[in-house]
Amino acid sequence: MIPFAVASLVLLGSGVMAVRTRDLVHAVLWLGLALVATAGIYVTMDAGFMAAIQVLLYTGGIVTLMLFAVMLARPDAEAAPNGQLRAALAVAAVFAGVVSVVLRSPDATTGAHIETQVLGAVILNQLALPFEVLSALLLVAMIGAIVLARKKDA
Amino acid sequence: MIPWLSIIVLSPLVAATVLLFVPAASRAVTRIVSLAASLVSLAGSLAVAYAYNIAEGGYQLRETHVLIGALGIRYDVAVDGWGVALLLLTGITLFAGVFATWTLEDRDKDFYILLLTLVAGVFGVFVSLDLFVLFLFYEIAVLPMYLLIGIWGSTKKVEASGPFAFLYRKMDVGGREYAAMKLTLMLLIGSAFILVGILAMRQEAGTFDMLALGNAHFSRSMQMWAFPALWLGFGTLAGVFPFHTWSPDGHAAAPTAVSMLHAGVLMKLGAFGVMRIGMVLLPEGAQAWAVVVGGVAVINIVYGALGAMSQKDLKYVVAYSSVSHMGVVMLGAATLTVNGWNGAIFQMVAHGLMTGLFFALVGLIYNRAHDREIFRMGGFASVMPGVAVFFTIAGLSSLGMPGLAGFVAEFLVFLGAWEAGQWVWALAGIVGAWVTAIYVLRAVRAIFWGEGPPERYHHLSDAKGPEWVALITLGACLIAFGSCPRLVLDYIDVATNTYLPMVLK
Amino acid sequence: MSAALLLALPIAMFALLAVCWPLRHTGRFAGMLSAAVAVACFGIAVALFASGRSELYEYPWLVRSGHVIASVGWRLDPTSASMLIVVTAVAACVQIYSLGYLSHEPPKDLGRYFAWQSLFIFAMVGLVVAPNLLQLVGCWELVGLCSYLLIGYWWRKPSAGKAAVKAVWVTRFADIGLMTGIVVLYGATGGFAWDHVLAPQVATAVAALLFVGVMGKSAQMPLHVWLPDAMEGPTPVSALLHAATMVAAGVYLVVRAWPIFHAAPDVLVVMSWVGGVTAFTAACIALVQTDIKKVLAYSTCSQLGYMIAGLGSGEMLGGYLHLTTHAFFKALLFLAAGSVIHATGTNDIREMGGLWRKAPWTAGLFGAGTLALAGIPGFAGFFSKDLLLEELFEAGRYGPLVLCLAGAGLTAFYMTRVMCLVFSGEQKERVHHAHESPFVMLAPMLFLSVPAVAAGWFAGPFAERLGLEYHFSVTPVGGIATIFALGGVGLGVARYGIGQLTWLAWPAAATFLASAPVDRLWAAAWRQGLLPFARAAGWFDRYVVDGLINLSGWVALEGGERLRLLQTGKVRDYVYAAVVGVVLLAAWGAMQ
Amino acid sequence: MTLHAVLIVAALMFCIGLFGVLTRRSLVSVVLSVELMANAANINLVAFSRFGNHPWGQAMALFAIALTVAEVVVGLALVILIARTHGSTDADVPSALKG
Repeated sequence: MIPFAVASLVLLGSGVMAVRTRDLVHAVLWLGLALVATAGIYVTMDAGFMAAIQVLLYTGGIVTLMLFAVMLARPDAEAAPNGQLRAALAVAAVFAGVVSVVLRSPDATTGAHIETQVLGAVILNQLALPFEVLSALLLVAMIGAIVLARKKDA
Repeated sequence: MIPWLSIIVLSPLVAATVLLFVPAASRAVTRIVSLAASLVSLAGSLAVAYAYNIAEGGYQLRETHVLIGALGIRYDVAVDGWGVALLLLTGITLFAGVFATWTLEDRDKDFYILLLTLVAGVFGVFVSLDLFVLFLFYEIAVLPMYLLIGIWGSTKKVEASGPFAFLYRKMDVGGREYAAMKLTLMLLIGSAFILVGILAMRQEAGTFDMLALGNAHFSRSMQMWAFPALWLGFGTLAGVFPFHTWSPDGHAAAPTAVSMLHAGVLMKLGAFGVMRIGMVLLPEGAQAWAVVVGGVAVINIVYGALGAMSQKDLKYVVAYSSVSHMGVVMLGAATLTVNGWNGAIFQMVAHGLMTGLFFALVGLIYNRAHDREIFRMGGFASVMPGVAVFFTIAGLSSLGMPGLAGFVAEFLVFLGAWEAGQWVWALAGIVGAWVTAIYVLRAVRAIFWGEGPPERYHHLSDAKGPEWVALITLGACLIAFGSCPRLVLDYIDVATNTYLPMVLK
Repeated sequence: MSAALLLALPIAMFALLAVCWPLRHTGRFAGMLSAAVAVACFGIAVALFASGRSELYEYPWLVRSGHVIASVGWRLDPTSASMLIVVTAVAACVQIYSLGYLSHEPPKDLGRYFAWQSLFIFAMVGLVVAPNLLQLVGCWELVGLCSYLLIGYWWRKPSAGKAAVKAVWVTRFADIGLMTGIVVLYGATGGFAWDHVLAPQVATAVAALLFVGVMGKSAQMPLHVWLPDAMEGPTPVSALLHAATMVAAGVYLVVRAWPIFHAAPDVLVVMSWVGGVTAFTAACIALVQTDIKKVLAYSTCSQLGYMIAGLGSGEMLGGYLHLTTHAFFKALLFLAAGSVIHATGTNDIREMGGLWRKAPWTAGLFGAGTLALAGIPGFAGFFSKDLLLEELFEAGRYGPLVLCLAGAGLTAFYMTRVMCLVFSGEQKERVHHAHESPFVMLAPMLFLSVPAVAAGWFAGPFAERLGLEYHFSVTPVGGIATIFALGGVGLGVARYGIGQLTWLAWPAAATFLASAPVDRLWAAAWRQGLLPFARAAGWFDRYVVDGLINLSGWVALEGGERLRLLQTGKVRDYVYAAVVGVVLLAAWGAMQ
Repeated sequence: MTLHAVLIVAALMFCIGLFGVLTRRSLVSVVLSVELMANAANINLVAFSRFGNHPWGQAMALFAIALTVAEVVVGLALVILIARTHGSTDADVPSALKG
């Protein structure tokens, strides 16, 4: 219970910081922290493999990508956020809606450990087709990103 | 056993695919491929007519392949007596159409690709037993029209007038893009209605199979709204008043072969759909709405004929006459009698050949004279006697001259109308034939008769080489079917005798 | 030998000429071939009549549920056999005559002419031997087509085009009745036979509707307007189609469908009145015509009126007999008139005169025809007209009878007028260069003059063949008719031959009649009725029906113009839209 | 620790990310905020997997990670392209989609 609470607090706190920090590089670093905290939550939920993936691939990959983007795009100093009140109201409405749905659904307290072998078997048997499609998607995304980002005269 | 039906349906598609790989510059190859496809289709149609056993009746030459098992959608083709007649019509018209546009020069490869695709759709509709696939073919047949008219069409300015004059100033009424868009939009709105009707039937019967749907019992309330949906949906393509206005603009703007196929064959898809799907599958709805269908058909006949009389543009005259003659088809359908139905299907064939011939000739005249205003012509018979002869044959068929196909069809419909107890229908049809005589002969006289043509027309030539093939094919069929109607009537009759009891049970 | 040959030979000839254009373009040779076929047909017809055999062949032409609803074929019986002789005889004469009359035509046109002539023989024979009303009506339309094509033979002439089209318009208008009639007949009997016993109302309806068609084809008032215009065609065509055979098709229809008409006495009364009025008024109009062919055309109208009136008496023989005799003498008259035109180069009788010296044969033949038409005792027209008037008298149709009697006098008068103006008196400019026609034209006329003079003598055997009785007897009505005829001839000679009695003229009436009042009525109905109505329909379609369609299109376009403003292009706005969607979904979930 | 607790934490995370999308001006920040939202969704997937005792949840989470990476790659490439063509990464500047 306590590890979960700690991880949640870190997650939410770093999330708020990531959203609020004006300096983009700092914001990306806060995002990295949030992603690591998510991995912590995975650990508390007995999903060690997911946590490992989260830290190794996701956090590393995303943060690196974002930092590259920040440097390549060289954005100007970001303008002050606008419409904060309106956004806050909308977000509150969404939260209320989601929570109301959550609370009306049945709760669960006990969980089971998912073996990594089982996960692997599922992915490579039942979900083999989506898996392959996904690989194609990644390839397409890569080519697309190269095409989009490369300089026209290059 | 040779799968003739698949050959008929697929040969235009195969040819269209082959054409994709033919260089645009090799015009001869383009024509040979298109001609080969049309020949294969025509030969297939003749083979089907030969293979079809009239004594046995029903659906024959069936081929079935599952397409989407989960939804029960199958490629399921077979042919009945009506189908034989209409396949023949389509095969003949396509054959003539390829010849009639032999001299086309502008982007001819693209033109033939679209034309062949369209024809594949038409063939598909006539032989499909699966409503979903039928609808698919229907759309394949309708959609290429947009490009065919939009790219190769011709334009005619329409003056602004009437209560909506401001619209006519804003819109490019009569322009080919306008005509293409109007035709496509109206027909697609119609197909939305068709889709609703088809889905309603599937909802109640749980199948797309027309044979199974024929035995299904649909609730009366559903039939009462689904039939008019199908009637208006298919009827839009058949030119049912007041949704006929795409026809004059569309046919006037379309290039020759497209007008031939569209007025000659595609409009029949609409009438065929109303009868085979609307009436046969929804008998209670058909009986309840028959009076309305017939009444509107009467309006079509008389109003279309009057409209044709008022036109000065040759293509508009022919287009309005199509509206009038398709009224005869719908009138025959509405009678719900054997004679009326036989006449309706026969009229589809007769009108298809006749209007195909008309549009081929109009295109030929327009190609040479670059003018379509009837009353600016005159004396053309001295420079193009062959065209004059065939124009007269087409005109005589349209005014119901015995010995030509139009007479048999119209006469059967009149008999059916009388048997249905609707003497007004019969009389209106007969009066319509008289009005047709007025405008057709007036046009013949204005165009071909009279002292030699104006100076600027002296160089005009008669039909040439391939164009003769188109004219002779269509003209000979008009005479053959008119003097020996049983060449096709026997096929039609056997199907009518299957379907009519289903409606009247 | 069978009646099938009579159908097969001409249609084969037509097909040959239509398809084989090198043959057609020979012109004269094609004509000789066609004429040979026509002569052969005449021979066959005579042989068939002489053999007295009956034939019936029916091919199931239209089916319904596997049952025959209409057949085509031929029925050879005394009625059709006798009519066949008339048709083929006149046709053969006309074709031979045409070889001479049209010898100066371009070969291509001549070939076309003979192709249509062959088609006409086929259609007319098909009409005569029709085993049922459907084939009769079908061939009826085909002869109408031939009429259209042959009137328009000189299609470069605008007036010929107009006349051809007008003929079809008017006869097709009448055919509305005819078609409706056979549709009603089918509705009542399930077939097209004319010998079914019909309920009185049905018979009346069918007969009345058929009679409307007859009025058009046989040029009865007020649907006669096309016939005078049809004279635009070559004169042999007028002789064959518009005098002897095609226009008589209407009368023949009544004769064939006699059981139906006989069962409809009300229609018969109307028929006799229509016929009587036509007989009289057309004769009046003929009085003032100056075109020799127009005189004969109105005379044809008038004589057709006699036939219709005669049939209206309820007896068939008089009308039918007059049909046959009229066919011969009117064909003769037309051919002779053609010979006159050929000789003088004009149609106008005021430019002629004294022609008998230049063309004695023509004058004699025309005279024979005139005497037959006028009903001078001994000539063919006398017997048939006499019988017909007698029948009217017996049936108590006194009104039509009086009209017909008066018409008989007028007929004699106007024919004498033509005779005198053309052949007697001093020679005018045009006549100086006139010449007698060649033998190829005279021979057919000589041949026709035989029945024109003598056909009446064989009325007895003719009636016997039809199963009817005929005995010539001198009666008061016949006497009056003869006096009228002789009086007409006498007055005509006095007025136009000798130049006396100049007061005998009707200036006001003539002006009125010459202006063709019925024509003008129809023209007004067309110009001020149908055409503006059609234009209104066209306008309505273009600007109201289509306007509404365009309006819906415009509404969609304008709506799109407004709705597209919703697209701001800002990512944030789209996210807000998604937020709204999420909240709505949650609310919907909460309500479940 | 219950399912509801995890779901609510994830919902909060999602809302934080949403707030960022709605308020941040820089496109990079918007992409960053979207990441937070996707992450919240992943937490849910893993939670369902655990409490529902089914391996598909985790498998879906793995797929979602891969998808998110693809999305970020393309998204950032677009950001760079926009920065190059418009000279700005401000989310309010591009207006090519305006009706």
